[in-house]
Formats: sequence, structure tokens, C-alpha cells
Amino acid sequence: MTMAEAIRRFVPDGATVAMGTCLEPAIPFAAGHEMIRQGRRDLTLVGPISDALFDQLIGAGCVAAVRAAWVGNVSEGLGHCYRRATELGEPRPIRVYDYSNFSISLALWAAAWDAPYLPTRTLLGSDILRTNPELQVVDGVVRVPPLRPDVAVLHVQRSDAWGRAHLWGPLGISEEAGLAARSVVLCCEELVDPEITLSDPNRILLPETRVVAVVHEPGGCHPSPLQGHWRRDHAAYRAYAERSRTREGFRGWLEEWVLSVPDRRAYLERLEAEAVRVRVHRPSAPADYGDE
Amino acid sequence: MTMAEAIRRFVPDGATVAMGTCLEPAIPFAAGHEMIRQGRRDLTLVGPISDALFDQLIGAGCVAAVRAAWVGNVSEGLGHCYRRATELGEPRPIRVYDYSNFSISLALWAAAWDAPYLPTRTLLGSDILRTNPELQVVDGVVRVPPLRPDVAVLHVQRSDAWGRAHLWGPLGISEEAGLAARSVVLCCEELVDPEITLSDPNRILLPETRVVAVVHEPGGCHPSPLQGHWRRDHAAYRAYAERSRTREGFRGWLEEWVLSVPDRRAYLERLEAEAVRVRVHRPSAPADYGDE
Amino acid sequence: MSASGSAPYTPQELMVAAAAREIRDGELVFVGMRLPILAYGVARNTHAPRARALYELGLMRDRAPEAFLATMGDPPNVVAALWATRMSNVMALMAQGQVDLGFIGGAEVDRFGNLNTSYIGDPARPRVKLPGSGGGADIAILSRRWITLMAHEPRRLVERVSYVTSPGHGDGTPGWRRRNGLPGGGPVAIVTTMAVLRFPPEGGEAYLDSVHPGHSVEEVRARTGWDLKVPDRVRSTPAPTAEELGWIRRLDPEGHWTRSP
Amino acid sequence: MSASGSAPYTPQELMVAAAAREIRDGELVFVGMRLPILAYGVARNTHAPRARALYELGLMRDRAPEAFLATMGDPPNVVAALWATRMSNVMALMAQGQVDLGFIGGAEVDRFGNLNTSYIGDPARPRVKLPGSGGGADIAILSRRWITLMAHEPRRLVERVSYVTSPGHGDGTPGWRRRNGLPGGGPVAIVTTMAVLRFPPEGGEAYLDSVHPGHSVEEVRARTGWDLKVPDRVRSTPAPTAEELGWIRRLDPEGHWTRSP
Repeated sequence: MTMAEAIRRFVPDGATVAMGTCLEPAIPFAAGHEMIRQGRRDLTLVGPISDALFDQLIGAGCVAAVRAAWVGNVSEGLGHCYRRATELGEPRPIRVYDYSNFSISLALWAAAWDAPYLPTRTLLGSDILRTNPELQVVDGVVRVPPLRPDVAVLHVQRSDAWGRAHLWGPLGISEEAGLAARSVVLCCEELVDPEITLSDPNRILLPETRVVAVVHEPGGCHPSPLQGHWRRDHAAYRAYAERSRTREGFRGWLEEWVLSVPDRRAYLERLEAEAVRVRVHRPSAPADYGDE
Repeated sequence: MTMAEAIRRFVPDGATVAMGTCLEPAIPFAAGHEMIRQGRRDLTLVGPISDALFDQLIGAGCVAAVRAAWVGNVSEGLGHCYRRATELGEPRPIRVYDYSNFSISLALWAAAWDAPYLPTRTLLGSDILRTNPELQVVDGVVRVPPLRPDVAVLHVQRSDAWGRAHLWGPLGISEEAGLAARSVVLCCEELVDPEITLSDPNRILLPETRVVAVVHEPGGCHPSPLQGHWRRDHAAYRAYAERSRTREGFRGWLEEWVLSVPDRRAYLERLEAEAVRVRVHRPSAPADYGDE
Repeated sequence: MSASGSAPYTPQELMVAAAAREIRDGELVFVGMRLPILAYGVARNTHAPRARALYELGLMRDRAPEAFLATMGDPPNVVAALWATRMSNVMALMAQGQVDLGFIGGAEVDRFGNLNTSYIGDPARPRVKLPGSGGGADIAILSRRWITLMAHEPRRLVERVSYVTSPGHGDGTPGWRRRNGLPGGGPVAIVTTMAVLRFPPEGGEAYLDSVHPGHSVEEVRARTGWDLKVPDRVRSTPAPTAEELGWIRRLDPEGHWTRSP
Repeated sequence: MSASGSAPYTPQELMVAAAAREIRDGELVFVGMRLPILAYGVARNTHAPRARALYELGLMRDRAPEAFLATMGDPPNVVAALWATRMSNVMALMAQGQVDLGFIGGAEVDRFGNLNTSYIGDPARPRVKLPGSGGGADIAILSRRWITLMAHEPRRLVERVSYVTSPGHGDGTPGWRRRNGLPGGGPVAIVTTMAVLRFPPEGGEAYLDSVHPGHSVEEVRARTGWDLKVPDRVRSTPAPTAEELGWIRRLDPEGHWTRSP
């Protein structure tokens, strides 16, 4: 399925969308950019931290609310579009539901297990309890209610056409986001035969029953890194941070890197992305699934 | 470390011990048999289901309590020693704390996350709530309190000497048992160099900081299966079921297969275990951890 | 207990075939132990090619391995699995209502479909200690619908179980499950060595739906520990087809589950 | 802001060295972003060879990769990791009290060690929206002890933060954390560009422990937004050693974190 079709069909206006679930690596930028191109509106974004992608969607006016622990630009600092939206209501006001990393993971596990809430001691003493009224203190512990995204968009190293995805490196909250979400859109660096994916069922991230679309999108996570494929493009993050300082600068960046680009292939051609391609390969030792 | 030393040092009388956490595969029989040889007493056994191992420890008089969802012999039926202990108090009475599979997993996750309890709808309407008074219904949901084993004994395909363990196949409750337990004793089929284990950090089951002993014990899970190494020895389970029907039969079995056997090597020699060794190998496709 | 001496199949083979037919194409099936392992294999290879199996130890599959499985954890069941994971992830799908059908074995079932796999007699000093719930209570409470398989004996089909390990329709009153917060739909059938009993869509009490060839309604009633409801018309359970029997015998070539005494 | 013009190191390099010395051998350290990533690398390669690092995105390591890391998620940080897992597993270790030391960055800290990384001004219409907690609140509440690193400016070291993202010693009264159910021990030090502030073992209010070379007690007090407690004897922060500087410059060869303006 093309990215354009996957976003059109599975990320409607008003959807609650989990992205960036590995934290800094494997962020589905290509999917986010396609949401911007399609003019998606009123999204609720869900993630632990967001390394620039949420900032871009917010700046483009796609976002009504954010449920996250951190929104900014990890190596560069503040998220300028996030600031303009929250401080000035530009291009539109957004509602912020504050979490910490641990508590947003627990919110997704609560949804995954269909628990009414998960109790935890984290957040005790934090004003996050004051600004996110959904987090209640009862009997001295915080109750984190379930968070059910409509869709989790995950970029992975490889998947087959049936949605059996292999993801490696730090997993962040990818597993619980996928299990909590009503549906999963997979973006994969490599589309492989089932012989590859089923040769290692322990590395399959999620049940295929949850996956509604598999998009073969090489380089779809640039400028974030992807183990075995892409280094982090620090320069791109720095350039984005500088250009997004002003609203005009951001509009110029958006035009150049999103709106005037038809798809990810064209983006990568414009970018000369080969400079950040991983060239040192480090294959894992195989596991033996022998059975008889 | 030898099995004898690991059990002597890390499984004292009165310990709460999680075993059989993958359910039918990878059951640490060698560790359990060593506990019997060392005359361990007053253990509390923790597991989802137990395929014969708990029955053997109970019959040998090592056990004061069981916290489990199921104790028996999976392909053959009832656990005869378990029956004698619970029905007749022979060789000693044991206390049974009933769980279901899901709820014992939640109890371990509660301990892993230091949550005061985890709320769930499973067990509503079950008399397990009547016979395990620790499980309380509050506000229409069941509160499963944390369960913290003193030690989890896990048999895995391979580990290095520092306790970085690779386990594959169904995982059952192995991860949460290891994270909930105060310490982990690893029994490994293969003791490998760190280059092997660290080549695939996503397959490392638990943090090495939790592991107190690594025992290289090939065949230590017989008669349970181990993906890539051992088929299930159904005949051994059947023979055990038949011989353990009577107390005398069980004593004979125990003498022959545990008490008169100095260690696992001698057990395997007596057994002619080669008949259930896996001979078809199915290596997984490697993951590429390339970074630059 | 056997079907008529000349039957070309055993009672267990008929039970497997009857259980297999309960699996609809495309469903996610929580497969338990023993006969249901075979039932999934038969259904998958006959009328339900897109049915997927979920195993509580942490597996999802879309085909039955063509090897005998004594347990769900036998190594052939892992090869080419769609997901090898933690039990709690499998339970998550069930808690979310994603499991269409579950199978539970039991020692005792009562007229309202409650199962006992824990204690016969006083739990503090039981007359018989059964192995316990395993995943049974979870399946009974969380799956959308479930079925149990059992030998048809008066001591197994009882008026009321003394201990409810896996709740069915509770005390049989309308809405018992909903009132008590149980998310799943509860038991829909009891497949025995003599008959298939079913529950009304709204739950409540089991009734006789079909009698296996070689048995009679009277025999079934006599071997049932309560006054079994019998509708005007009771069907005869269809015998296993040649195709079904072929698959059963391929999956259990030595008759471990289906031809043992 | 810089140390004396002739100093052979930058203020950031001194902060990294000071932070590194807070790591004891054998400890499990929850490493945050930026300077703490370097501090772990320095400690691991000098006085704390058995210190392990934990990264909230799901990694444990026992050595610093010899490559520049702009984020904890850069691919070199995954190679030869001891564990690549889910965030919730890493948080589990912290919730259990297994994390000896955590690092948290912040925009504002107050005299009781409370950190604000969320909102300057009314949260409903903030003057400045900061990125938020990330793992900061979790570290602050759950780790055994923690440290924050900050530029020493009056607008950053304030009397009371307007929003407590990551709680320190609360209102500074004895036992505030215990009374409010916070399991971890709280902040032990604030490492700034000019000084090291510490907290008494029982918590409460920060005091000046050492002043970096090139700065004075008066300067530090003037740049602190509250009336900073100064004990009779204030040490001079030891300068980074040649070995420490060597490691800092190997781990941040272009000075991204340590030689930027």
C-alpha cells in the first residue's frame, strides 16, 4: 500500500495517533509528512517524547491535542511550533495532556490489558497531576487511566506483506502502543518474504491481526536513525530547529521539505540522504528454531 | 557455577521460587532435582502451570506452598503427588494459593513495576477469589497484589558467563518473573561468548544485574522441550505419571532418577537422551545492528 | 465408553469434529489442550482456512503444524508461528475482546455452564485436588464465547459444581455475567462423548441440541446429573466426514488423544 | 558565560567532570540527555569501570560507545548493549529502587530542588512552553538519588518554581517526600556552570558546596535567585583532570555539548 493511501484510509481527521514510540529512533516522519500534505486536521498525537515530528504536525495546523511526556527537538532543544501553538495559539491552540514517560507507557498497558487504570507511585508530588486531571490520586497512588489510540504508526526495519514486523534496537513504548491501538499502520524499511519474518517469531513485534496497512517506505524515518540502516541526521535536526524559530521560517521549511515534495522517494532524492546511510553491518547471531 | 553450588547458595530453605515460567517448554528440571537432592524444605513454588516438576518437588517433601494456576502433568493429567499432599497431607500438607494464568502474570508485573496491585476484570465470578483471599474485589474489579519471588530459576538456550541470556520460543511469564524476582538463577543449554549474546541485545531476556548465577547445564530441562535443542520426551512424562500414582511408585522413581543420580550429566547418560535431541535446525534470519 | 462397536470413528474423533465445526472462518481461537489442539487443525484444514490460533504460553499461528503435539509448547508449534511472545500479550488480546472462541477442558460442568477444575469437596481438605484453572478462568471470563469438551458421565455433568473455577452463566439468572462484570459472552456449548449441549443466546441453562450417532436422548438424560432440557426436536450430531477423520488421524497418528482407552 | 578566559577547559567540560565524579563504581546510572551522556562515559573510563548505564528508551550498557552521541537513541549506543528492551522494563528497575543515580536536565530549579521543565507562567496560557517531563518526573520520584545540571543564571535558580515537573524536596519541610509517598531519595546536588550546590542528607534546602575555579562565592550568590546558604567553608571545585578532559573530547570531538556558545 502507498503511504498516501494508508494515511487516507486509516488516519482520518480527529484521529488519536501514536507515533515516535521508540523515542529518538525509527520515527515515522514520512507518515507524518503525508498527514500534513493531505491537510489532516484535529489529530490527537500520542507519544513518549517527540523528536521534531510532533512539532512539525503542530506547526502545520494538523493537531488539536497532544498526549506526551516531552515535545521538542532532542539534540537542539525547544520545539518552536509547539511553543507558538501553546503560547500564542498559532496556527491554532492545542490542548496538552501532560504525562511522564513511565506514566504514558502505563496508560497504554492499561488499554492493552483492558484494565480500568494502572496504579503507580510515579508522578506523586509532580504538578503533572494538577494539569492532567485524568490522573487521579486515590489511596496514595496515582491511577493512570487507559489510553487507546485509534492508530499507531510504526516504522520498522522489515515486515512482510501480512504485517509481521521485525523491529530491533530500543523499543520504547512500541509494543504497548501497538497493543493498545485499535489499528497499526506499519512503515517498513524492507518488505521481505514471510520466510524471513516467520524464521524468527520472537522478533515479531505485534500480532498481524492488529495491522491494517503495510507501507514499504525506505528512508521513511529520516532524519531519525534506524539501526542497521540510517544514522541520525543531526544536521537536519539543527537546520529544522533554526528555520522553525520563526513562523515564516517554518513555512519555508514546510514548503521545501513537505508540501512541494510528492512523496518520500522525492524527499530522499532532494536530500542526498546517502551520507547518513549505515555502511557498517553487524548481523546478529541466529537463534535455532529447530523442532524435530 | 555448578548446579549444586547455585542451589546451595541461592535457593535456601523457605525460599519463594519461580520455575516453569515458559509453561511446557524450558522447565528447569535439573535445578528442581538438585533442590530435592539437597533436601530443601518449605519452599513456595511460583509458576503459571507446572508440567510435572512441581509435582516432583511436592512429592519429595520440599514444598510448603504453591502459587500457581495449574499443577499437574500436561499430557497425562493429574499430579499424583500434588493430590496426595493436598488431599491427604502426604508427605506433608501444602498451602495452595490459586491463580489463573493471566492473574499470576499480573501479580508479577505488579511486583516488577512496584505497583501496590494491578486491577483486572479476569477472575470476576470465579471461586478463585474465594480460596485466594489476597485477591480482593474493589469497585467491581479484582486487585491482584504483587508477587515477589526470592529467586526465578530459568532455563534458556544460551547465556554468557555474565548472565546475558537468550531465550526464544514461547516466553510465558519468564520476563515478568525475572523482573519481579529478587534474583535470577540461569541454567543454560550453551555457555557462549559475549560476542554472541551482545550481537543481539533485543534477545537478551533480563538485565544482567538481576542474575546471580549462570549454570551451564546441557539437557537441564529434560523431559520438557527446548526449541532448537530438545523435543518433549512424552514417554518420560507418561512413565512418571504411571509410577507416581502410588507413593511407593513415586519413591522408586525418585530414587532412580533423582536421589541416586549425582548430577545432570549422569541423568542424561542413564536416560539415553539422544533420542529426543532436535536434529533439524532452523536458524533465524539475522538482524543487522549496523551503526555507522 | 465407546460409540457403537462398528462405528468407523471413536467418540473422541467425533468430539474433535464437532468442536472443529464451532470454529468459523477468520476467527481468532484460543486453543487449549488436547482435543481442541486437534479441532483447530481440522477446522483450519477444512472449512476455516483463515482461522488463527492463539496459545496462552505466547503463540499465534495461522496453520496447524503437521506433527503430533502432546502440548501447545512442543517445538513444532513454534516453527513459523506468527508471534512468539509473552503470555500477558496473548491475554491482552483476550481482555480486549479479540478472541472469538475459546476452548476449556474441565472435570465438572453444571447446567449453567460453570466449570470446576480445582477442587472436589471442601477446598481446605479436598476429596480430589484437580490441577486448577490454568488459563481456563481467563478464557471463561474474557473470550467472546467458549466451549467445553467433556466425557458424558453423571459425575461430570452435575446440577451445580461445588467450586466455580471458570464461570459460565453463574446462577443461570438473566444477565448474571453482565451484572457481575464479566466482559465475555460465556459458554455456548458443551461437547460431550454422547451429545452436544447448547446455551440460549442470552445464557442461562444448557439444553440438548444434538445426540451423537449410537446414543439416544434417554441415555443422554440418564447420564446427565440434572434434569436436562430437551427441545421438541433434537438433531443427530453429524458424523465426522472422511476429510475430518483424515485430518484427525494425520494430526494424532498414534491416537494419543483420540484412540486411547 | 565562560570560565576565566585562560582556563584550559570550558564550563561545560567542568560540569561533565563534576557530574562524572558523582557516579560511584558499580552503580546503575539512569543517564539522561546531553552532558550526562558524557559524564557516564568519563566515569566509566576513569574511576567507575563497573558503573552501568540505563537509558529510558530501553537500553542498558556497561561501556560508553566511542562515538559522538547526539541522543541516547543513536545507533552506536545500541551496539553491544547489555539489554535492548521496552521503556517500561527500564522504568521497572527504577520503580524497584535499583537505580542508584539519575540525571535530569531542567530549565528552572528552586532552593528545594524542585525542577520545572514544563511551563513558565500559567499552564493554561504559558509565557514559555518547555518540552515537558520526558522521564524527568519518573527519575525524580523513583531513583535513589539524582542530580541536575544547569546554567547558573538567576532566572534558572529560582526561589520557587511555578510548576513542579520533577519533585525535589517539595516545600523543604523534613520528610516531605516520605509523607507524599515518593519512593526515591530525591536530589543530592545541582551542578551548575559556576558551582556545585548540595542538599543535606535528610533533604530540605540546597547549600553551596563548591565554587568552580574562576568564580567567587559572591558571584554565585548574586546569580542565584534565592538567598543561598553558604557554609563556613566552601571548597573550590576540582578542575577536570587531563584524563577527564581527554575522555570528554574523545566522546564529544566537535564540542557539540561542551564547546558550543
